[in-house]
Amino acid sequence: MNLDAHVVVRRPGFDINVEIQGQAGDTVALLGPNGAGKTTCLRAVAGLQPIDAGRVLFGGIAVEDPSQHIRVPASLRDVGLVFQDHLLFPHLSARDNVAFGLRSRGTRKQQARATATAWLQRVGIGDLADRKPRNLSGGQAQRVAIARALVTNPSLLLLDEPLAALDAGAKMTLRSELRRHLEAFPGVAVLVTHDALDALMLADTLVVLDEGVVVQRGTPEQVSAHPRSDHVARLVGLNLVRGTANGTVVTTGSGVDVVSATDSSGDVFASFRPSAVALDTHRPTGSQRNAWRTRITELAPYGDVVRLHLEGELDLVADVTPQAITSLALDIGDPVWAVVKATEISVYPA
Amino acid sequence: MNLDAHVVVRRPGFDINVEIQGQAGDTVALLGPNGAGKTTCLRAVAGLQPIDAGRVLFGGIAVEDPSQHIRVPASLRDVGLVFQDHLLFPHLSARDNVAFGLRSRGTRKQQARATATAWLQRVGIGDLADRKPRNLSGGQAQRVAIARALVTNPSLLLLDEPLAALDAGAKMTLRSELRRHLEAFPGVAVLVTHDALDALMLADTLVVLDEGVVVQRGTPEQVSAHPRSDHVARLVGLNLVRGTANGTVVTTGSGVDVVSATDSSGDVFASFRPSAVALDTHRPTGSQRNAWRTRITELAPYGDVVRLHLEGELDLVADVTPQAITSLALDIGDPVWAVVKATEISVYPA
Amino acid sequence: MRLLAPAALGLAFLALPLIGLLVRAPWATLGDRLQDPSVVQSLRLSLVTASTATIASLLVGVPLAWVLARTSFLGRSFLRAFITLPLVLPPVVGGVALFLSLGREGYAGKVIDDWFGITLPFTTAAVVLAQTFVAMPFVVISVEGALRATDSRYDEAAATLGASRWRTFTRVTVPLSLPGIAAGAVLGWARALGEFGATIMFAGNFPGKTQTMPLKVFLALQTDPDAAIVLSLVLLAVSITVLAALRERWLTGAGV
Amino acid sequence: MRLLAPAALGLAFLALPLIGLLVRAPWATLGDRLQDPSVVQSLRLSLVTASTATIASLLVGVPLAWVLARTSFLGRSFLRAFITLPLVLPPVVGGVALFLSLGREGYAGKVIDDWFGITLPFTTAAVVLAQTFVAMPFVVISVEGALRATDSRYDEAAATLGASRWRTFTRVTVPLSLPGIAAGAVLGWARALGEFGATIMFAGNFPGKTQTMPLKVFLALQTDPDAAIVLSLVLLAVSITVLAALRERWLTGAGV
Amino acid sequence: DSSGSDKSTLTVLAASSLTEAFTTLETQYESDHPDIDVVFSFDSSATLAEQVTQGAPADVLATADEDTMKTVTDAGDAAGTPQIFTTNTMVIVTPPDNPAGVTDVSDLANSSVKLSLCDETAPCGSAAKELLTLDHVNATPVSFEPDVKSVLTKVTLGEVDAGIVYASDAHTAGHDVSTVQITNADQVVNSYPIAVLKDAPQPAAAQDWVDLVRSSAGQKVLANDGFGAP
Ligand SMILES: Nc1ncnc2c1ncn2[C@@H]1O[C@H](COP(=O)(O)OP(=O)(O)OP(=O)(O)O)[C@@H](O)[C@H]1O
Ligand SMILES: Nc1ncnc2c1ncn2[C@@H]1O[C@H](COP(=O)(O)OP(=O)(O)OP(=O)(O)O)[C@@H](O)[C@H]1O
Ligand SMILES: [Mg+2]
Ligand SMILES: [Mg+2]
Repeated sequence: MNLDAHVVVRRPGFDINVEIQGQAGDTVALLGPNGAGKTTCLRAVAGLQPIDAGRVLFGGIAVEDPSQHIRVPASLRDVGLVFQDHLLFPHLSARDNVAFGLRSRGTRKQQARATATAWLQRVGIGDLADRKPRNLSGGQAQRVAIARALVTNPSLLLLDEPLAALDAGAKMTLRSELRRHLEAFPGVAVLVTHDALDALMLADTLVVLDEGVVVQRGTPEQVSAHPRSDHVARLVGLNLVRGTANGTVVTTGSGVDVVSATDSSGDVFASFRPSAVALDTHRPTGSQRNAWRTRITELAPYGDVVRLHLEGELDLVADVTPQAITSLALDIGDPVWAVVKATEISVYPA
Repeated sequence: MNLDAHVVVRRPGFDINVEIQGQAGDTVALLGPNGAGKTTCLRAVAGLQPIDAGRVLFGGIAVEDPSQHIRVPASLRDVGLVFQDHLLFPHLSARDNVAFGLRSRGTRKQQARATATAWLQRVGIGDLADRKPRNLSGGQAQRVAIARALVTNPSLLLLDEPLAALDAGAKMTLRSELRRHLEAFPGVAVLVTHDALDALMLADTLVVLDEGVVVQRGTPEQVSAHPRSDHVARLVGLNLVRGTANGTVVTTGSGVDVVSATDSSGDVFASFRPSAVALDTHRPTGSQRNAWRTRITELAPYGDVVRLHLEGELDLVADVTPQAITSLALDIGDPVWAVVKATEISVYPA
Repeated sequence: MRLLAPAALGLAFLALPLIGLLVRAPWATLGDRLQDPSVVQSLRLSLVTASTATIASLLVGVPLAWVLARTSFLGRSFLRAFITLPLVLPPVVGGVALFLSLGREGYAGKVIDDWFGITLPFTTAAVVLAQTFVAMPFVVISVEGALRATDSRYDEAAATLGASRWRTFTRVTVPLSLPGIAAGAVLGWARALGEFGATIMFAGNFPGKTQTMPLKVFLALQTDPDAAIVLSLVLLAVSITVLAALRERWLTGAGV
Repeated sequence: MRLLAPAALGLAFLALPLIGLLVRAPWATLGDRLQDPSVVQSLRLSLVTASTATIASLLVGVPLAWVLARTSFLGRSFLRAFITLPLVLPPVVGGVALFLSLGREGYAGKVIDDWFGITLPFTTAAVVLAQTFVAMPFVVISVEGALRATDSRYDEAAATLGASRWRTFTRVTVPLSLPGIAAGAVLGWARALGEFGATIMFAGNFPGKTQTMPLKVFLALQTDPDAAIVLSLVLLAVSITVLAALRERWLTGAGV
Repeated sequence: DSSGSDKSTLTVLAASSLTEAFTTLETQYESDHPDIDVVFSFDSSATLAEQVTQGAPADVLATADEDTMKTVTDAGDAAGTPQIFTTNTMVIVTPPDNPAGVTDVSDLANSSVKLSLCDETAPCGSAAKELLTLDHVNATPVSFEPDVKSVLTKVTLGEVDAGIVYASDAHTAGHDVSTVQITNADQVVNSYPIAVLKDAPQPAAAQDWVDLVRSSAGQKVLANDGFGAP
């Protein structure tokens, strides 16, 4: 079943106006900063939020179209929705929460409870099946919510930050579990996440929202290689600047030059990896290099490297070796030159 | 004000028994898998969850001690708590939610609302001050919750996954904001998080829980260099195996050998970075190397590299260059040899 | 303290008159009363009719409350106010109103008589009808309050799981507002048990058939006020026993 | 449909008798009644006393409901059942009970008389007391139901923000259960407005001082049933107007 | 219990002041008519009249005044003309210790005497008013009660100092009240009519009941309860 949704919802101050398409079997990741309208889109597709304009087609058939006064109620849309705040039924045990959708769709009680128990096992909390939600931890509740949405095999899956409350291990396991499920899944899944890894590992298409509109759309590779918004750049861990190109020089709005190795012109983005940033306490002399005056605002070990946030002519994230920090005796608040080779800078039209 | 808490809470199936100490000015990060007991500890310290044994001292004075029947109610403990599910008052605007604590502590209405507005601005949602919580997005609600807990300057801050619902940018900004706040903060902060960066950037001490007990305790550097649980290893992005050392060889429970460059003996952990893992389709011949037979279960681009999950003789995470994937023509499901130099393996007693 | 003081005051105010009754009651005669088969008969009739009326009120009242709480239409607030009218109506006039509608000569009663050959007034069914008429508003209004106080987002969650409105209602909405429904049922039951004016008018005062305890108390009051007090206390004792036993079970059974 | 059908049935059942009254009412005389100053006087007295009784019931009843809903102690379920007793007590016996406690000869009334020189019976205050006695249980029980249905974790959140129990109660608990409190207030008000038996016993029937509308209706019923119906309808009309205007504002004002 | 299937039922609607007298007569009637079970519904006369016009399945109606009976005869629901079977006169009752020292009807004019009267809409009220006018007493009560039992209860509880009630009520109350006779009481007599109803299921048995009540045996029982001769 394909999904073709054009969601228009008027909010005080701004409108949400988003098109989401997905072919049968696709997983679409909906990315964007807080308040961009991701949850609203999911709710509209699920039938919980009436749209003011646009339309929602499931498999080519309109389930909602204000211009024709069509509005199929949520209970008939055959969707599975993981709510951002779970919304587990407080009066039902974990098992009965999961079995609820099956029972609603006519499965016998015994069968429904058995399937529910199996799903709870799949998400790693088989032993908590009899617990009421208020006796579950945050992450345990989220797993129940995931199981509850998946168990009915709906033709459309809507997942609102389904892994946010999980611990690192569970996140990995459930991400794999989800991927396996989504690969075999004949419908369309729409996944909202703030975690790059979720999006990159699970999605076929990324749709990036900001303030209610789509600012970028593409495959994970395209989007992560050429982010077109700060949000995505931060998500995939790249530094992003926007400016006007003139040959190899990109000039930002505040007049700072970024030199790349390739020619371009007009409005462009320039991006580079944090690990491409080197630091120096004195202005470097090599002419082929970018060097910006900054100050360290954050500094913390991160895996093999030390991650720094720099503010100044440009605001950057830099990953350097612990040795570099030690030898330069750097600490938070220190001024520092951020140095990037021109060949590390990737420039593409805005 | 120092914190010295020994929390014992009996739960069906297992007991939570955790000691948390913090000197004035410290930030303690509480880590651990879902259901480990992190939220329970915070609730106990805040006075929302009666402890069955142990005691809680604030600045050396018992606020709870079942053996002496002491139990100071939550409202008199002067704590600030960010709930895992926010718990914003649904009938109050964002501003009034934030002002609530100030008003409770006697601030005048005008003053309280002004301070609240300022705090909402600090967390980036100054324009949403008049909104009711149900009209806020998940991330916006979380920011209100953070502002609400911080605004009263409590002598003890308890933060339960305060950044989980935030987008990448807001996470960065608020992490810095929090760090600045915590640095100037005279009390003790206890932070629960599933995000390594939060813990590493904000905390002075990490306390790692599992099934209700402390499994590791130390500075961020110690813990991230020598993780003693799968959870922490995954969190800080290391591969971890446990086994018995005999000279340079560590033998795991399932009989797989891990060879390091240093001698040790007895029960040990061995850890290595994902980027230290190289892949090969044939068994490598060099004698100094570790080589394990595995299968690829996950594969996704991640920043500069491609991240793979491998399962087999050992379960590993590997980060390799996209070129390596292309040249070996690897895909999910393919068998592959995971190769790690002995010098990359760090061994320390369990 | 600021909460306990008014609570204590309220309790004292309710307790004072009841203590007055207890003090005055001629306890010596209590044994005789309890042996009197006509007292037992009235008590049984009261319990049966009040419980039937409560069940009837719940069956139609809870859906009505749901309509008020969860749908929105023009005139809803008027409808809600309309539902409270039986509370305001002096019960005797309520009895007259029941005659005018469901009596032998009433516009609906005539139809029922013609079609089914049933005349309602002066029967045990009439007692139940009169009690339902006065008790249902309590059920509707307090259940509506409870429904409004519960989070309607759980209804949304149920809808996305494919639950029909009916299933959502029975499996989610009702269980979540069970404390409120229980409160409504208690109010309705107690009101039905104490119902006097509409019953004596519409159902008459026939022992064994329509003479509930309050009617018996009324009758006793004519001749022997002390007996009336004892009978009232018997009614109170039975009521308190039933409610104390029942209520906690419901409430704790809800498990929310 | 499965929800709407019983709701419609319930509504029909409530509407039938009221329609009966409307049909029977001698509308021609309505104008005269409304001009009758004694009717206006009774109506005003009814509204004032019922509203006062409702406020009094809320002031002490809501804290009492809080105690029942949020604290736990031995005998709580007994206490709750006890609070419903004034509903079960035949109102006339309720009036007697008020005499026995707060009357001139009552055990508490004597004390009040000795200390303050106040005798309560046959005063407007007695009307309010009688109405409060019958209305408060509605407030307590339905508010308790609403309190139980609201999430007590918000109380916890308030506590961590340093709010005292009182502040938590007034700023969090009460606003969150406002629909239930409103429902309780409506029930209490309507019950107080319709109160007859306890009032006539404890406060007597004196025009302008204690003669509320239900008393006027009851007296009219003795001689002129049609007049009684018209007066009842006047009472109903006033009640429906007040409730329809008030209730929606409260409910939507809560904004939860 | 007594409503065995082989017995037929005689339904008597009676003013509540007749409760004791009629219940006493029931025994006698049932021993005379072993096949009949007498069932009473006692209530205020106005309620009973309304019930009869609404088709209550009853055989006999006895009210405490002629006006309410008239509404029934006017509606054509009585068989034949109602018969007056007893009367009642008014007396003053006070609490047993007579705290206000009421010894004569003229004492009721004293504003320190708390007085309770029936409302004019009730038969006892109109009678009391007539009597007070006759005796030139200008009394202001604290309350106008809807029925005589309300007056009596307030007196027995000591909440008022005096009340005007029927002699039969004073008799029923016994030692809970002291009685003071009223001047000219015999001038204002309240008559109790009784009638067989038009739709009576048991017209013959009903007539027997009426006859019993009006018989000397019946009158004796009524007199025992403080009622007067018709
Ligand atoms: N019921 C509502 N009424 C008015 N505005 C709303 C309502 N719900 C959400 N909003 C606003 O609409 C915008 C989009 O909200 P939405 O919940 O869709 O954001 P989101 O992308 O899911 O954000 P997050 O990542 O924080 O969950 C936000 O600015 C929010 O404040
Ligand atoms: N009220 C309760 N009654 C019984 N068990 C509970 C209750 N609340 C939590 N638990 C259990 O106690 C354990 C600890 O829960 P807690 O909420 O402290 O976990 P957590 O470490 O915060 O996990 P998460 O990361 O998922 O939030 C869990 O196994 C949970 O199921
Ligand atoms: Mg959202
Ligand atoms: Mg938790």
